[in-house]
Amino acid sequence: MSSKFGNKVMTANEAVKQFVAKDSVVGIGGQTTGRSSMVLAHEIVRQGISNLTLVGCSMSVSMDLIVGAGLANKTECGTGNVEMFGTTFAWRRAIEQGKLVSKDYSHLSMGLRFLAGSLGIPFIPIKSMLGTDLLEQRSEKESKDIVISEDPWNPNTPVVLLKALSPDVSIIHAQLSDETGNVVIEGFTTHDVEMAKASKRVIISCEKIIASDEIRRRSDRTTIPYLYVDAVIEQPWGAYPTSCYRYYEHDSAHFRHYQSCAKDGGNKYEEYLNLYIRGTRDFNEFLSKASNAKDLINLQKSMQELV
Amino acid sequence: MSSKFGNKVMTANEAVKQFVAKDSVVGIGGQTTGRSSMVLAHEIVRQGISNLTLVGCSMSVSMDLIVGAGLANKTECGTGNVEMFGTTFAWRRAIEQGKLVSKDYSHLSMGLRFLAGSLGIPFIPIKSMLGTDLLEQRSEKESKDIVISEDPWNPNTPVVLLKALSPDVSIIHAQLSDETGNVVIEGFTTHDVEMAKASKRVIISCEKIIASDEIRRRSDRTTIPYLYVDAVIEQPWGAYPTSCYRYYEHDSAHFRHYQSCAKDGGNKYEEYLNLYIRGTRDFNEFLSKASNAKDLINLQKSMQELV
Amino acid sequence: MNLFTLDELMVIEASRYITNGDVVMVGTGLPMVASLLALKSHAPDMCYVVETGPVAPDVIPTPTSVADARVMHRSVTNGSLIGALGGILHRGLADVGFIGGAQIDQFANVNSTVIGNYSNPKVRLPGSGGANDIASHAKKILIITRHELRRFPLYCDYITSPGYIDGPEGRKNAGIPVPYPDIHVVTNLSVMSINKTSGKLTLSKLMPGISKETVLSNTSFNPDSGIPLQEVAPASEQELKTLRDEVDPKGIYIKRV
Amino acid sequence: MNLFTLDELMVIEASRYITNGDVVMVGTGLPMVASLLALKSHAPDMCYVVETGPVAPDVIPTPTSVADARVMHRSVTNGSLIGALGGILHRGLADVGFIGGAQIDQFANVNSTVIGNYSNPKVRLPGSGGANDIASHAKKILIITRHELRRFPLYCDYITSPGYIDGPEGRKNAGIPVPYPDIHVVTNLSVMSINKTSGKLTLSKLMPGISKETVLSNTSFNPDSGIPLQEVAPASEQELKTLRDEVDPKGIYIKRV
Repeated sequence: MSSKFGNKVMTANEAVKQFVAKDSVVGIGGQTTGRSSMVLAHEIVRQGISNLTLVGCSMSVSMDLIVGAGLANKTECGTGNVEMFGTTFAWRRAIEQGKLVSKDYSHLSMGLRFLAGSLGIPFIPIKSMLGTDLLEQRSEKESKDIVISEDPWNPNTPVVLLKALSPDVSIIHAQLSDETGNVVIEGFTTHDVEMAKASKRVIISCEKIIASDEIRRRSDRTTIPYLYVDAVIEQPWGAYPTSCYRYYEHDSAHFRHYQSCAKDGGNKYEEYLNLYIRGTRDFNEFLSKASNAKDLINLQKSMQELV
Repeated sequence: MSSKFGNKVMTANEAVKQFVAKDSVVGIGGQTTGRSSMVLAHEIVRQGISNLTLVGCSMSVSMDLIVGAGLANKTECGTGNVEMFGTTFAWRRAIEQGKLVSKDYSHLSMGLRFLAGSLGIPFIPIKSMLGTDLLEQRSEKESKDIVISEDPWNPNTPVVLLKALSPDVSIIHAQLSDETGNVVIEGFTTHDVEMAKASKRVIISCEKIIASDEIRRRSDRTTIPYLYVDAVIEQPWGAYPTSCYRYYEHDSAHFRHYQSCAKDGGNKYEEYLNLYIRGTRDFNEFLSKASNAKDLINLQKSMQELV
Repeated sequence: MNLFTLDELMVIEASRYITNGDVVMVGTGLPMVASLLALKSHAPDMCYVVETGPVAPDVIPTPTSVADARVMHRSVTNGSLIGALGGILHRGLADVGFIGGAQIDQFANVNSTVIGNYSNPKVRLPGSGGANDIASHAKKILIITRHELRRFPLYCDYITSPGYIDGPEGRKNAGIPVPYPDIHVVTNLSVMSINKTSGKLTLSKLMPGISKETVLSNTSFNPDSGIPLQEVAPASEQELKTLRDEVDPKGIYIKRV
Repeated sequence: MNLFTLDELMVIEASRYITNGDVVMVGTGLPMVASLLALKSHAPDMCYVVETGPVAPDVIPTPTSVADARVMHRSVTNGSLIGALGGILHRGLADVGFIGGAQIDQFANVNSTVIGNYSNPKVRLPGSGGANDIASHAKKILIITRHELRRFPLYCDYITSPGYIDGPEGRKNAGIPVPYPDIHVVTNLSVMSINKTSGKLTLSKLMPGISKETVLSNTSFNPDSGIPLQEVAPASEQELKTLRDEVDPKGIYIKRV
């Protein structure tokens, strides 16, 4: 991270080029149908940055795309899930085919690993996962980030110790940021704040860049202070087809389209990647291929009715 | 805590009677000159509830009054401190005279003990206090809430384990609350949110009770949700003579008066307690003895110039 | 008598296990439907908690996920995952938690991770999500699922979320903070509940018109304790109306008759 | 040459150890004055962090405590103690931290807890506060204090905040995350800095007009390394003006000439 009050605004292309290296551990923000940084996930696919480990809680299509493009060889998460729209099919297939190592945790376990990272403490205890195969039946290929220990104040009482997790870089979508990286996430934050603070680098995509003066006038809204942030990308609709609270609903039609390609895999999935990502210059071009003004306005209207 | 959406509004007298028992561990909110729940500290003194253990981070006059009145036999904190106005003299004298056991921690240690309590995890590691007498030279009368252990992922690397701390009841002053106990703390929160969530009972004093509808319309402001709160006391100026961000500045004159009584101790201190607390029916009567409309308005004006 | 499907009665029956004032950890899908039904009928002071963070929202029907703005509507806070799963659930404040999974075994252990071998899976499932946390820390665990033989094996291929593990003291021996929770599995054929003496799921109610034999032939283990069985109370007019008009008006989760 | 007191030069000199862009953990008192001076002169992009929570405020002179609204003015967040001392300091992001205390010994260990015996104190002091955390985790530690014999004993009665403990490897052996920090003690007589070879405080600068003998006679240990000593650069007009007009205009912390 950078401690400087500098202007960190750049394009997604520049940010990914500068901060996402081959072999990185990449933190994935958002959950299921909400507030995933699709613009940054697309850019990772576009640049073909490989051998990634993707970490998060409930990882959605942003993770699935990177896995589907063959760029990840490990995930650590609680679930791959798009709820109403099914599981994350590229991820599922990669695991079933032995192409991806999945380190399985409960959601709180992942959340606490990030919390520990954000506080600079080496590990953190939890009382979840006890008695289950989340502790017993773990992949042999993985590093051992879980230890079963004893509560020093309650002898013979087992407690699970989780190793802190500090991603090399996290990609997070937010509603607002100023150009130095003071970030405002509105609505649920899931694990994003702790993950950002735990990360060595943070790239923020946001709907809108606001003046630092606006941050300072209403500082109770700031969820991630600039200290943790390295790059700020202004990308309206940057979470599409997932939703962005107060801005737009998720796009069910595009979700279903993606899911049908991901479920089928093979050529159909490659066509999706080629048409929408590899074949587009940037996220705006993707948006114009994937949707149209009328439908986007409807997604905005639909959100306005809910907040 | 109560999980019900009931109306929890009551007087300070009722709340302390109902929720602060003899021998309790009492969590003290606020820091130094800011946002201490003086109304609730006064009421504990007025009701003479004894054998208390007071816990917090930087504990100020709210703690000092309870110690000075002879009602506490133990404190656990980072410091007793009123900064510009000196130390907490009644506390200092009680320790020097062997009447009070002080368990000394660093501030972050106390904060993390509350955090652990708030998450229901039995302990939490920290890398502070290593190599110092905060670990070595501890009182023999105290329970052992610190263990020096080893980082399982870095053999031979020492790490301090802190036992979670869950006060029996915490007293916290806030700007706003609805009647069910959805609390809005404005400005710095210090350890108050984690301590509240760790506590078995929480009493909130606040400047103003607002409608639940207002909480729900701007829920990004809520710092403590109602689940953790048992009683809500509306007491304007309830933090006086400490400050309440956006409402009023601390009162230097009354601070100096209190500190001179506390420093002298003996009769002069007893007179303070008798005049302002034991001899008053409630906090409003204290306010009318301790200040006047003109000075209070000036403290409000002074704050308005700062926010 | 009101006309209703067993799918409808399944969620209605599940909602009856929620008491007013309960703090309820809810994910998405049928648990959301059952919780909303309780909230909008007999448990108006229920506290609906979503793992993404929101606490006590006035949920707008019908959310499609835990990230949906409909579960943030007029919440008292929108919070964080650690606030919800840590500060409320792990902290011991959750009265009820819903989980789901592909397999539920005789001890009410749940598998939502893998069919087949973990290292060489036949079908990879989504994984725990918050389910393991909920099953470890909620005082009462509710499971809603369609009653099919493959869903009720003797043993799970993989235990994602703990039931009673291997017997009445299984959770206690493993060090799980809530050693003896109530567990109810509500299906379209029956209700099975944990018998705390055996640590096993035991048939307690049958859905109207369903025979014990039908349940047993769709269950790999034997949940029959031999005691006489109640019938699940039929859906009341109010329950049906609330479910159909207020909770799932578009029939997204429960198909109409 | 500008007229200034050594008390003024003491905070001015301390401010010079702050580099633009540094994240600085600041309490109250003289450290606040030195930090504000740096912020308002050569380090406008310094990030001022207060242990109560506030990050990067436009501090209004002159705050009286870490709870003062003046340290929350136009901050980027007002945060929490855990956010500041945990998420920034313990996380390893603090470049500079200020601490203070009643005793500073030859290894730069600091005592702010007790004079005399811990269990039977002669004078009880306020305690660590955030000082132990700051001394354990900041990359550079600054101490501002008046130079009096009783403040510089050979050994502290009680070590509240770690210097180099007992020698060059003292911190490393104890497991402190920052094993070899810079430490500077700025007084009205001199600057003493940690010599990383000996792990001891060593005299590096003298205040204008102060002799080495004056320093040595006010210090219980011997900080003299025998190398020639620089003189602390005098206060510039700009530094004095900023200190007097913008940082402490009412002379609350530093008395006027």
